[in-house]
Amino acid sequence: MDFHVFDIFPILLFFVSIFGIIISTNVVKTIVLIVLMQSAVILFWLGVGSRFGVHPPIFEYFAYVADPDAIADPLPQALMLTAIIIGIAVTAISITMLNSLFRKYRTVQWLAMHDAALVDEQKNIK
Amino acid sequence: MSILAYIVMGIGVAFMLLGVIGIFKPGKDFYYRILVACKIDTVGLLTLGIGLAIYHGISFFTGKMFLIVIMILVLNPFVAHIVARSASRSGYDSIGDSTDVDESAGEK
Amino acid sequence: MYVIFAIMLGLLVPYCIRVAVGPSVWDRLLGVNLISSKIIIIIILYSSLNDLPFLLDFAIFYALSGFIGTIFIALFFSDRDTKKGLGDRK
Amino acid sequence: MGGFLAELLLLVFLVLCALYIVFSRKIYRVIIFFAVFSLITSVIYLFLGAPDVAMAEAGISAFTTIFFIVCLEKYYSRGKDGRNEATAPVPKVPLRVLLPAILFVSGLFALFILYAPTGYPYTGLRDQYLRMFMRDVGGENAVTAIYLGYRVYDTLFEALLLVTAVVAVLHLSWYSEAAVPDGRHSELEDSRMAKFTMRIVCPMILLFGMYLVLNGHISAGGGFLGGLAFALILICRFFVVGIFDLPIKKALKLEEIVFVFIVILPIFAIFTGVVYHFWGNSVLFQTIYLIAMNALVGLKVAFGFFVLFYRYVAVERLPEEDDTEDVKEAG
Repeated sequence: MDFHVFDIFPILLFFVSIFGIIISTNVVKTIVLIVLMQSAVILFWLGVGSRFGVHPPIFEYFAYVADPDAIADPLPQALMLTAIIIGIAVTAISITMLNSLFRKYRTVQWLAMHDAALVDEQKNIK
Repeated sequence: MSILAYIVMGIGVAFMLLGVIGIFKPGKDFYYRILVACKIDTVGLLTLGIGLAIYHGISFFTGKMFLIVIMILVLNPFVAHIVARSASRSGYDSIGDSTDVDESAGEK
Repeated sequence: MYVIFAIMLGLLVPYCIRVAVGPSVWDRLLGVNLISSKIIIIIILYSSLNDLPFLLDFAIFYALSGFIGTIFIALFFSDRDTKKGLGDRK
Repeated sequence: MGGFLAELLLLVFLVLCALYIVFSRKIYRVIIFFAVFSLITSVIYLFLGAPDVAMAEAGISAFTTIFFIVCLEKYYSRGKDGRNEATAPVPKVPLRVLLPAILFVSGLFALFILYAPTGYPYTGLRDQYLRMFMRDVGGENAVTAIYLGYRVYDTLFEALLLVTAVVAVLHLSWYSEAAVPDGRHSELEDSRMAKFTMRIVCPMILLFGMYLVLNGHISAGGGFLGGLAFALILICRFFVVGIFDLPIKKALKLEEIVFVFIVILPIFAIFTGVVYHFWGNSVLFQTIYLIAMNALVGLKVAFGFFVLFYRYVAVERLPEEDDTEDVKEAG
């Protein structure tokens, strides 16, 4: 079958997440959608040239496979393994920064935070 | 032997399909749903595991799979217990009416 | 065996509907629990079909890590009015 | 054909979950659907022949869900003037703004679809790695061979990034001294069922984590996943034991020490070539190197997630609106 779903759906997921980031009003939702974007990228890299039911790159299971296209590519897998761990580090730092913001402004809505920041600025000017 | 395995696995699948009726039966409350769904789910998984064990005979696969089945046998009722306990502690005891605790949970 | 695999994949649909429409948050958690146990069965069947027994490691890891998130959400919603934090019960 | 349908079903699930998340108005629904999203994603990774990535996603998703739900727990009722902060109203954007935005995004999407690679981009690296990794690095798992052998710089910088993240979290977050007496206990502390279950599950997780670390170079698994399993034990401990004064600073110190060892070991083993000069491609040495690196990475990830989890869930409390002054800076 020529139609390859992994060319289309991860990109669709990525743009749905971007659309969500544009219209989201809550900071937590924004962080969740950033994690979704990262998942879409990982899915894209794992899905390039791969298909359902390929053999994992472990010697015991690909040693007797004749067709080299039936073995998964190990390089994107290793890269994505590190990308996932980096992703949770980024998430943790984002949530910590959100807590600091909440402690200062007592809100997690983007617009209310913007208004509070404007009020602070005017106080400083006076 | 494999016919017997398929029969046992079919029984497990039948249990799970009955569980779907359980969680969508109208006019029932949450406690009914969690009682039916989690019991039938656990039993269905156990039966499916037995069927797969008969299918594969005594092998590495069967031993490892029984480890998983035992773990699910411990963990699945535990999660159901925690969820039901959480609902009960929050005072969610509406029977069939449309008291939406969901909406008020985040309000306070 | 393929038929059972397909049925298990199809069973994800009603459970996802239960998660989406469930009138209370605990219905949603019930749906999450059911989805995670179905996915464990899907992994077992997949490894049985393709003759890859080491994938059962993944099933074990999945079973051990999947329940923790559900329990945390349940704890967050339990006893909502009388306490302030996750563990602040007097 | 059947595999194609299964893929299609799961991917459609993913997109529907993402749409639900985008248009949902309550944050806890977003988090529950995020949990479902992670569950389905890890299965798709498995079907694509990537068991290591799938396991990492399954373990990480538990942590991410916990972080989000604890973050929600911190602010849900503490907004200014008792406002409910757990909502995310979808804004009413006027059509003259929305239409160009949608057109722009769909144009980008079309461009991506048009220029995305439609076949396998052959570089020769895959065959090279698959043919040579057992001689060059050792082990039987090509993924482990790549991230501990061919591309060990990636692992080093990723470990550095995790240390940086933990230090940043420790020094950016706050805790109030009054909130950490021994009076805080877990919700499930008086539940005998929780105690019984954890008594069965915790040794199993420990054993399984050791199995993953020691077996990581032969089968799927490795340092990251073993470390995640070790960190899951600490969460299970949180369920039943409650929280007391935990040595978070000592864990951070230990993590830094382990990180130094992670840097030193490849320098001696790979970069300088000393070992290769004396022993050649000896299988014994290669196996020792892989197991040692896996164990070190596992310990480091376990300490890192220990600090992150207890920092968020146990210690950090945002103060009430009045007692802002009581808060001490961590450090």
